Amino acid sequence: MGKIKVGVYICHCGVNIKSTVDVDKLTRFALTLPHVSVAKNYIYLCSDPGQELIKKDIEENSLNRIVVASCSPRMHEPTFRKVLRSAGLNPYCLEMANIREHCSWVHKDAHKATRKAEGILAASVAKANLLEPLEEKEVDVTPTALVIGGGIAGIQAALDIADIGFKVYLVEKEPSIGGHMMQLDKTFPTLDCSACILTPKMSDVGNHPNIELHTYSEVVDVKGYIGNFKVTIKKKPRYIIEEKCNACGLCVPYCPVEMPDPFNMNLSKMKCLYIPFPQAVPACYVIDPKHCRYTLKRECKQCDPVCKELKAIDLKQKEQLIQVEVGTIIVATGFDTFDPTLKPELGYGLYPNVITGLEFERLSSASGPNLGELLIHGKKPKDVVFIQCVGSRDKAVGNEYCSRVCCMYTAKQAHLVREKIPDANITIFYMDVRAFGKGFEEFYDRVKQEGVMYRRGNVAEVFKRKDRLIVRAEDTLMGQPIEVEADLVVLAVGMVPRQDTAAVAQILKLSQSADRFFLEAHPKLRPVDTASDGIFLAGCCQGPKDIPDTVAQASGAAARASIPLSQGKVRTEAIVSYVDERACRGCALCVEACPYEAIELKTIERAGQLVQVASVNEVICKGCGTCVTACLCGVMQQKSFNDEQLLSMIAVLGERYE
Amino acid sequence: MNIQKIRDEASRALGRKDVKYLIGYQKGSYGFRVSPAFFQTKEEVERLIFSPLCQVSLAPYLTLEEVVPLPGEEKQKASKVALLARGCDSRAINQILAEKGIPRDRLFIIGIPCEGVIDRRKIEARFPSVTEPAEVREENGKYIIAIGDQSHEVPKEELLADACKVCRYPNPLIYDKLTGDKVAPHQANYDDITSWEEKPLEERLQFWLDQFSRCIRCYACRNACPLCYSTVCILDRLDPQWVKRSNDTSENLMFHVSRAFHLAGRCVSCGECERACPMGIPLMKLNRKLEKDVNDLFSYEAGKDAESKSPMTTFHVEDREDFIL
Amino acid sequence: MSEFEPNIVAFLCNWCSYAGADLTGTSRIHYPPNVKVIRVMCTGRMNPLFVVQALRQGADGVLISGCHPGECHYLKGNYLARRRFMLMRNLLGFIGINPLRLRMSWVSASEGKKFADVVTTVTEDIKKIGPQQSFTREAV
Amino acid sequence: MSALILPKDRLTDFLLLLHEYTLWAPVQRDTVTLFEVIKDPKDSPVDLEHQASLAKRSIFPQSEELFSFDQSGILNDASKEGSRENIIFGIRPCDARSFRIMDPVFEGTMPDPYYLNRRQRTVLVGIACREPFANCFCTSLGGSPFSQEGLDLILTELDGRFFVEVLSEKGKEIVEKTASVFTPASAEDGKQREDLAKRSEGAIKRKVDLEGITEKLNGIFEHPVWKQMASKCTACGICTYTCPTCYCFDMQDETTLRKGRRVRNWDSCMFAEYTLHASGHNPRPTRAERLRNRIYHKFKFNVDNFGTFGCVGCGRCISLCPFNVDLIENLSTIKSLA
Repeated sequence: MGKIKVGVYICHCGVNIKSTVDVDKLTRFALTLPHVSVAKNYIYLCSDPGQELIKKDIEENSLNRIVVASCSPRMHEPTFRKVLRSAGLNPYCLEMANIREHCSWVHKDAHKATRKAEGILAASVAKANLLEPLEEKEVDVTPTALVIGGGIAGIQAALDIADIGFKVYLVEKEPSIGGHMMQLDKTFPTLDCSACILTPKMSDVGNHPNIELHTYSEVVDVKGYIGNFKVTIKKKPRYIIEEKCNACGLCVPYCPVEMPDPFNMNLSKMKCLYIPFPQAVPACYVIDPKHCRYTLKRECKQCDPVCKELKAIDLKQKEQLIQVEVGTIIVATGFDTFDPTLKPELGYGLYPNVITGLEFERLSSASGPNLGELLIHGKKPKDVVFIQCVGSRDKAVGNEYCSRVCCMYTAKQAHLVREKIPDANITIFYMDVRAFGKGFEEFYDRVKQEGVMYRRGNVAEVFKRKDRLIVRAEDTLMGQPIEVEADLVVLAVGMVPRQDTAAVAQILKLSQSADRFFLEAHPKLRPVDTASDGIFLAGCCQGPKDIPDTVAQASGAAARASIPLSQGKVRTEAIVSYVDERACRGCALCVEACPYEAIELKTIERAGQLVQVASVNEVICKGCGTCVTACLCGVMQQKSFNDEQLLSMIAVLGERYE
Repeated sequence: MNIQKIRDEASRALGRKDVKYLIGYQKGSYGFRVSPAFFQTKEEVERLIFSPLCQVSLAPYLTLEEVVPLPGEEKQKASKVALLARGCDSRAINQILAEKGIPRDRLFIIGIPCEGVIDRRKIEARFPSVTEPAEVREENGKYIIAIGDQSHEVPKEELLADACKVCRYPNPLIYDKLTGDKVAPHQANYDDITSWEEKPLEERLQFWLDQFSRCIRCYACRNACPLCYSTVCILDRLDPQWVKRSNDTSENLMFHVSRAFHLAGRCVSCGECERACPMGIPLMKLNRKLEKDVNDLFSYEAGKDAESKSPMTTFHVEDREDFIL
Repeated sequence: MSEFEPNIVAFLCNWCSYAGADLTGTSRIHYPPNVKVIRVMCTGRMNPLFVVQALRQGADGVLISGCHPGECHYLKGNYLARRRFMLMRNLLGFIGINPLRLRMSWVSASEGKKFADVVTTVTEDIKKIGPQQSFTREAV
Repeated sequence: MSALILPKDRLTDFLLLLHEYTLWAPVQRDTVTLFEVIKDPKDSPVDLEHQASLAKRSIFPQSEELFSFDQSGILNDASKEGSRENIIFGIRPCDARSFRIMDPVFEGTMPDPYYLNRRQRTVLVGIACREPFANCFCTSLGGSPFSQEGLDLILTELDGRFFVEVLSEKGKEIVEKTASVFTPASAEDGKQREDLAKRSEGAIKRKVDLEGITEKLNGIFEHPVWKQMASKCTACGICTYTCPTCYCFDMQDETTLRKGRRVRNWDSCMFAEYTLHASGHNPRPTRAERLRNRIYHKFKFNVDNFGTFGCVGCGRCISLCPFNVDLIENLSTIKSLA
């Protein structure tokens, strides 16, 4: 590249930087730094004219290294790399000096801030002097996607990708897709029946030519990288052959074993040869191996002969491991509901007429245990109390976040009670009512009109006096303790991350945020991406959401996941490790240190000898540089972060220049 | 220590057609000196000696560029190097094998249990300016020292090398032939390290700055170390130059910290570095500190076998982190 | 003679601590201007010898910061760094360099406040122990 | 010139009287004895018993800044500065001779101000070797334990006192400045010195006949003997750095962001980097070539260029080599080659 010519560009960021850092002084300072031939400052470098300014200078002054002193590289590095590329310069000849987030925004003293900015800039220039042009490799993308989770999020995402025209593998660990939404009775604020709007989408999934559905299955291993993931799916035996079963159900009466019905929140019983719910997709029965006498003790087998024609029952079925290759992955593993026994003062589990919101949905649902009739101990409850924010906005149980759905589903459930038991006394204890969504406030108003008593107060405890439940609370508006009698107490439990979140994170190499839900790549600008290229998030696995938000995000994730699929190629990391084969000793410390198995030993000829040296797979390498530190001879290096470059920055930052 | 037994093993080794030569010891050029020697034929083996004066490790000769065939070279597949290995040497060999420094099938190891060796500085201080050939043998806790025609007795403790006083592995851990009777190992003892760490920081710093300022950067400590055998050592690199060629306290401190740190989890405490140092800098103190920590924190010891993975490329989730904010 | 202002070099991993420091900025949480940051992709890239090099170059202290255990963007970089810097810290102490000159912290992308606290603590501590001059490079 | 007596218990007074000089003397540092600048002779006792190393660094320091610079140009140039007058006290006759061997190198066609400034401003106060050390072989190189060559003053330790001989004007100045500590020497003292000198010379056991070695070297450049000699060498720099006549150096610029300095450092022909080309090619790829070069330099090139061997026979390279690479042994081997 010949002589190094550095251009330094200092951004005012309006007043964000300028108000604390003396940008003119900084510009003059820049000109004293080695190889700096141009130094300018400008009000908004990220703006079009700002970008033009840099572009023009590169072309006119044949600059070959650019230092931009502005905001965090995590913010605008891509922007300015594009500028370099458009000016015909290698985008990796850019170094950013973060004088906003790390300087002007965190320091008051203008003099000190400016001195620090000088240090930051000087270090960046020192590194820029040593930067090398890099190239991103391109790899082909397998034009298929994997969607993990068959709730509404997964269903929507799968349908969208499939409709765009790519093959989708949809993996659901339950026997049917549908997820939590299928269990709901009506949905707020429109009160349309949850199942009625969901089941058409479910059958679409079942019938879609581009969707390969794997229910009662789990993803157990994911290898590879964007465009080339190798996924292992474990298909649990359902002891009924999916292709053969026509869901006639003739076998069911012959099954002697009863078990609680998880779909009905264990409020009713069913046979251990069952179909989760009538509209299940696939429409196929399943045998619960934890209850079936044959799978447990090799006895019974009464169902087997019944299915004479179809021969759909196969009690010898084994679990299968299926390998699929996909280009992108959408994680839509959903949520668990908060376990209210963690708040014993509320009496859940102790008193049968203290139930959760989800249990209420089943009780109230026409397909539920009492076919829609709201009965407690066989009779209609007269006094019904709802308690909001159970397990949400609650430091004591480690959930600081708001679950975003409880206010509205409580309002909805209160409305349903009023509908089913017109003379019931309904009380709702709440902290704040958050009715932020479209039509939410209106619905909340309507429910209040229906004579539902909203009391702002924290519930201290739920206990029994004689044969009645007493809810004791502090009314924070009246500022006085109150007691309310109840026949039914409904706990508005919030959403928590699924208990297997950490395990899934391990398999997919995802990180979790403080609230333990999956962490998105950027809270505002990349809300459905993850830090791992090619893996996206949809629905409540990323944080609590209501149905419309979930569907919206699922479509978003589907769109994001389809981009590499339709482009057919992805660019790989450019900032990878590289080996100086002339000096590598082949000790393989780097091989041991690499988290991705991206390094292996190969044999080369050196000075007439065959020797072993390390060799880096640039597609697998993610550019962490752990191998570089492991290497004792300094022959393993990382592009854009090699020892020489980092030591040059250390030298500058350590130095006290005046 | 029966020298004849060792010579027999040596000539048997040289008798093998796959053994190229044998690395051993012979009488040195003067006084108490013993010299490393390379034996090609059975006849030469008569010169082979093994005595408490045989202090230098022979392991470094396995990785010096022109001595040993490099891995994988076809025509030299058949050629092994034989060498005498004491406990510490055998650990060094294990460590080198673990780091793929040389393939096992290039080595023929004659293991010798070791009673400990004499520190040349100590014996030359006791008998200065001895030019005529001298011999030493050990007899029940004493060294019998023959200089010319007169003979002296010195209690072993007074001349024994410090590294040997705390040697936990006097017996070879890896060998093809073992000759001689097993020796009782010493207790691990890090009192010197722990007591040093009770001294005030300032005193420690002054001590080490003084030691480092004395260093002449001859690189003998590195070159004598059986485990410093990088093709290119970062301390020699110019791009980047971690350590300038200038000899001053700062560069020397960097040199010694780097040297010690690169031996973390690798040093087999043979004491070669300290022995080689012409400036008498107590280098083993640094090595032993790291050895102790690697032992205490990661429960790892270098050179115990030829397979184990480096403690620096592995971890336990529950590793200590009380120093982290 | 004005008050001693320590010169501290910080190595932050790109995914957690650097992002955390960005958040400190975005949240306008103020902290002492004594720390200047070098960004690397992962704590695993941070060579303990950098610490000695920085101190030699005139730095009074070094801060190493990365993702919390189990949260490393590259899975295990921080676990290896934890071992490496534990040893280096002890070794420095052994030769009499105050271990407070090498600090390490876990700061996640969401812990902007914590980053400010860490910087403040480290700066205060180094103010107490004073400048490092005993083995600064001649050229500096 | 006249001879004097310096009572042993007045040695410190003698040194104290020389305070205006920078005083170099052998002092014990833990297990080793080195030449160092001593601030106060009272609290750093001089060690005349052991063979002290590194006298040469008093005139040819291992590292010296030649000049410093910044973007504006050269800031200060050490060659312009005059150093203080040096005294090297307790230097051995062989070390004193070594400067005579190095001088022509630095005088030469390109006089080296840094070396020469110091050299001219240095007084050499020697101590005769009553007892030669194990590997002393100065007599094989035309020197002797009592050689006065290159010295300004020489002390011979008789029991309880030093027999002091003034050998130059510089030496004269010194004894005049310090007259108070001396008493006149008797003929008896002189005789004792003579006896000691004979005895000491006789006590040197290690010898090598260098007659014709240079010619011999002419013919054996490619001889296999070099590889065999070098087989136990690990290519460290002990022999060269502790050698009083090795003068190889390397210059490097040490820069920071906006300033820098040019430094001259000792270099060693035993190091693999010594002749390593930027291309990666090294004309002396193995230890054999390097060891050969060292012997050729001292016993051929130096003779060809300056008419003397580049060795004074101090034996330090032998005593300090960890692997018993023995110069005397090697020279004899070379001689014995057919």
